[in-house]
Amino acid sequence: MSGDGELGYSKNEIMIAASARTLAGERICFVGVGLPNIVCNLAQRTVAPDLQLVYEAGVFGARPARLPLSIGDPSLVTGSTAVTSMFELFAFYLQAGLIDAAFLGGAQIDRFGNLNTTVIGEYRSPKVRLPGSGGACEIAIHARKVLVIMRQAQRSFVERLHFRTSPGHSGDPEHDRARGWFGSGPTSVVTDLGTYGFDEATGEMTLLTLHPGVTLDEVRANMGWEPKLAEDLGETPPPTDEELRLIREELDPEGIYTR
Amino acid sequence: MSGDGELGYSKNEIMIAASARTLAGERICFVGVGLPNIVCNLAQRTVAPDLQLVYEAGVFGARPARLPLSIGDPSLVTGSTAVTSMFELFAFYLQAGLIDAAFLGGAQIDRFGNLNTTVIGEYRSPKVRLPGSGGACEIAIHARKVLVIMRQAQRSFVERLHFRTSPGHSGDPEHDRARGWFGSGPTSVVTDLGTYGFDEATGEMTLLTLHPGVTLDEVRANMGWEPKLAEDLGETPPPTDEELRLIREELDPEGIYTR
Amino acid sequence: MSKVATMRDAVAELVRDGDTVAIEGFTHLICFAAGHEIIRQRKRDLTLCRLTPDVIYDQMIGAGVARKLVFSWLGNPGVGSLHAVRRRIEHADPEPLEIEEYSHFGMVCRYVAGAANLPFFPIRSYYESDIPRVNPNIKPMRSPYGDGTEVYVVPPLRPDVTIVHAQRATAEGDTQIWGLMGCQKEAAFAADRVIVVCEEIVDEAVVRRDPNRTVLPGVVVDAVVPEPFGCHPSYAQGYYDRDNAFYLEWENVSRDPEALEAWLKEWVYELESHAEYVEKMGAERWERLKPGVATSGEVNYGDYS
Amino acid sequence: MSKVATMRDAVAELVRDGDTVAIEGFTHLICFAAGHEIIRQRKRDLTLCRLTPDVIYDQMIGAGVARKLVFSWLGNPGVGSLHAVRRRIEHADPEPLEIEEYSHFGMVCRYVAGAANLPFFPIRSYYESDIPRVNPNIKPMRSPYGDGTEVYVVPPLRPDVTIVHAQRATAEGDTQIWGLMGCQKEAAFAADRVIVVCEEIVDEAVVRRDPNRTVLPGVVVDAVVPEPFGCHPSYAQGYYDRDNAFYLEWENVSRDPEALEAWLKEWVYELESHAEYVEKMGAERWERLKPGVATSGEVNYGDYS
Repeated sequence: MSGDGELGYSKNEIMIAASARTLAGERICFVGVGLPNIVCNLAQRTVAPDLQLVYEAGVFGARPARLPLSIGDPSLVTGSTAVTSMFELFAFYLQAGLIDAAFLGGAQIDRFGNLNTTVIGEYRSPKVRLPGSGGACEIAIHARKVLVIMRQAQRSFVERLHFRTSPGHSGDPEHDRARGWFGSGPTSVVTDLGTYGFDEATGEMTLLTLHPGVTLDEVRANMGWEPKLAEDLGETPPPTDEELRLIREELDPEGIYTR
Repeated sequence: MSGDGELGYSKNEIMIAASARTLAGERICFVGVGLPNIVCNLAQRTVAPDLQLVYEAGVFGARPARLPLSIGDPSLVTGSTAVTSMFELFAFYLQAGLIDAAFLGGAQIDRFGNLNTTVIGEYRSPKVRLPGSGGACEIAIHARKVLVIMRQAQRSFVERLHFRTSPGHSGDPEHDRARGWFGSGPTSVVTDLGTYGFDEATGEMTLLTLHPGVTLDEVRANMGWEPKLAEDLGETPPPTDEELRLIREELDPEGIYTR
Repeated sequence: MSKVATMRDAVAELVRDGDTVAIEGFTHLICFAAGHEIIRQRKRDLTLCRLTPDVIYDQMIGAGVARKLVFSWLGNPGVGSLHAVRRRIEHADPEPLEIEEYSHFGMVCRYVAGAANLPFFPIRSYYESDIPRVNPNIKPMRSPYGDGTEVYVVPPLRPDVTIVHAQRATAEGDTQIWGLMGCQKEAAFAADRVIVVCEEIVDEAVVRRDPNRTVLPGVVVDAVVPEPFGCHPSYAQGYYDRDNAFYLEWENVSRDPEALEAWLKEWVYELESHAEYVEKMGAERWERLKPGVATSGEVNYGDYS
Repeated sequence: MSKVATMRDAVAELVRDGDTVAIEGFTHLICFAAGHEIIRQRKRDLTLCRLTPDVIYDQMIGAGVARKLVFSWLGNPGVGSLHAVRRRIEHADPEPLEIEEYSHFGMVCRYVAGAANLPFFPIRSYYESDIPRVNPNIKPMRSPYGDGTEVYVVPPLRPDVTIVHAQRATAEGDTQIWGLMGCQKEAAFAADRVIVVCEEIVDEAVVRRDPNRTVLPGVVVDAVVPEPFGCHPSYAQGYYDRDNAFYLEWENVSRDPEALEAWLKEWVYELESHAEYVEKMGAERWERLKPGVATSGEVNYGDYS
């Protein structure tokens, strides 16, 4: 298994496990494509057995019998509680504030959790054209908690986004409260190096834990600004045997996302 | 059978038969409660076998196995082509211009086909509180042809409505064309005394035929303005034996609407 | 967590004096049983919302539970008037009734706006009608795009409580309806609290076999009340027919305040529950209203495990 | 009147150079067969609309049928990029591609506005995002009601042609879908012309047994094309699975213009029809993609004759 090393798990595996734990106690989660898909399915099998999985494709209460390889996989539909049109899902569920938590990622994030999934370079003459918003812009505004999962690097944790696809915190908490959105902005960022929260007073991303074996220097070397540190900076608990078993045997037996 | 007299049919029966014939060749008809219900079901069995019956309750392509006694009768649903939410029926079918013809009636009509189904007297201190618009206001605006069916009397065919619930012609055809509505205003009025069309140049209601045995004086005695007459004023063909058989044996065997 | 409750408990806990209440269902699935319980518990000062206030709202308004009515078509469908409502509007008898009226599509769009958390909803209606003149909540608005099309907008309607009736629901509130859908889904999503009344409580597996039939997930439902025949004299597709005779008879009851009071006494106040109403109506009536069988056929969702 | 047509005839007659074309279906029921026929007939200057331009639009845009793309998420879902599309956007290679982009909900609301004949549709999104800055069609609007809430509005989208795939349809075009509904209904009602492609043509009686499953009545449909496996490598719930291997393999095809050209030659230009594509893919593949049985169960609509 690549990236496994002496720790017994890969970088993606600790990201998945740490993210899944942030869902403890949540009820209704909007699931994204890729890693978040595995994270939510893991959480449903561990810390949040009552978690209702909602997919923007129009599925509520999915109980996929296999790892869904797309957010519209047929296994999400068979055995689910409800299938809705996308209009209803976005209007009556998301825009109406029913979604407790949602995952987002991006090519770039700034220190206030604003995300770029649109373009690297200039919009009209892009260096790299990224997928665009999808539902991210409305998820960022309406989901009560936004959980970010992405790999960390100088080019992705940036001082200035090339494009703001989805709004995070503004840096002015008073302004943020006056927005009147259901969304409170990103509450958690999990990377391959550590986990972050956001400072309540300033809305700034704050390093909470380092993954086992990761140094603060590695973190600094992989982000575009000097990170704010939690006073009680700790270590991320490694994935448990049960988490690893679920990931490897049930959720992603072919290792498509996790190796 | 009351109202039958020597003619062999009731006033409602000739209204129903004459109205049904106005649907010849129409494809998609919005059906209202009461008499229009029977009219449309008769037309489907006679002059318009391909007529799709649409009910505002959310039914498209109804094939009722009995006379539906309400516009939401369960027999409208069983065996129909499609059931939709009311939002979709009003938005995607009616407001989008898919409805060819629709029936309206009212407590008052004026010479330009404007209708009052809201109130007799002052709105805030009514003499008689009527049902209100229901879907009539949007039907009047969007259905390509509006067919009116109502009994004629001084108090119902009035010079001035107490309340305009549903717009008809304005009296200024240039204004009417500039509205940009799918609806062209009422195209036909069938009463217990005769049938009317609307003058293309002025939008004014015009008497086309008198029912057998009805005189022009009776018509004049039962409307609030001097009626405009068609140059070739004729007589309404009486209900055929087959029309009467369908009405009496299949559509309204208990005579609820037709006697 | 089961949300199953008796009608008495659901109404006692979730419907409060002064609330804005919507009992929706367009001709189909009108929950008379809930209306009767609201009367029985003598709720007061309600604002009642419904596209078509029909016999159930005549009963409720006649019984004095409401101070205001929000609606689009007021009548006993296919029969005539709601005389108790008319007495209050025409003669303030026994007291005034405030009204706020729209068209059907206007009411539907108000629920959609409420369900979708929109501050207004655009509609192509009301042109050259007197309705906006008597209801200033219906406002004209110009499209910001080139052609400057004029529409009207209506405000969101967000009931404190919406009550819907369904053929079946799970104990958790996952709700399935077939036949006419009206605007129950929109009215329920728009509400702060939702009571689902149903003909049958079914196992979760029944719902999960056909998720496309689900109109409400349990997460928006506060109470699930099993109440067979709870829509009488309205109907539940596939379960019982509309009782047209009742609608016809209502005309005479409604016309006479004393007859109305006597009806309420006999059929609501002196009964403890809808189950007693069902028993009192008699088995013969339910037999008469029972439809034949016309099944939907099955589709295959596919097993993708 | 039957509207059954071959894909060749339907596309030849109903898709015209310069048209605005939407092939909708969100991960489910994406009609690849129609896209291939549009490529095969060398249509040009299309404006292609779709929430998620995925592999089919990469194929179409790589083949040169389009001059503009209207979308909300551009990628090979779960895999990576659409390289043919990116080459045109990033390097105008071999020619520029105009783009107009929204969010998912913005695109959905554009179809709803198109279907409902509304001049604009309000949406609570785009706040503090750069998207409206690069798309002036997304405009701010203030609610006319008291609190002055700000929303954005999007304009209606009215395709010249919408193509949807369904599990089954009648020869007249009455169309039923189960599983994910996406925004096919809205996109079809919004369009001037509609092509329904289906796995099976069924008798009218099948549709009329379960009218709540109908998404489109034949009256809005111009052609009905029976085309089994017409969604491959996408899927049809209950009929065949998503072919993930194909999506993964596409990454390498799409990266290399010559490989893409070779793929189009082998799988589109040199075949006469989708039936040949199905045969060429081989029976083993279809066997592998076949799901097990998970039936919906039946409901009773009731016989009210």
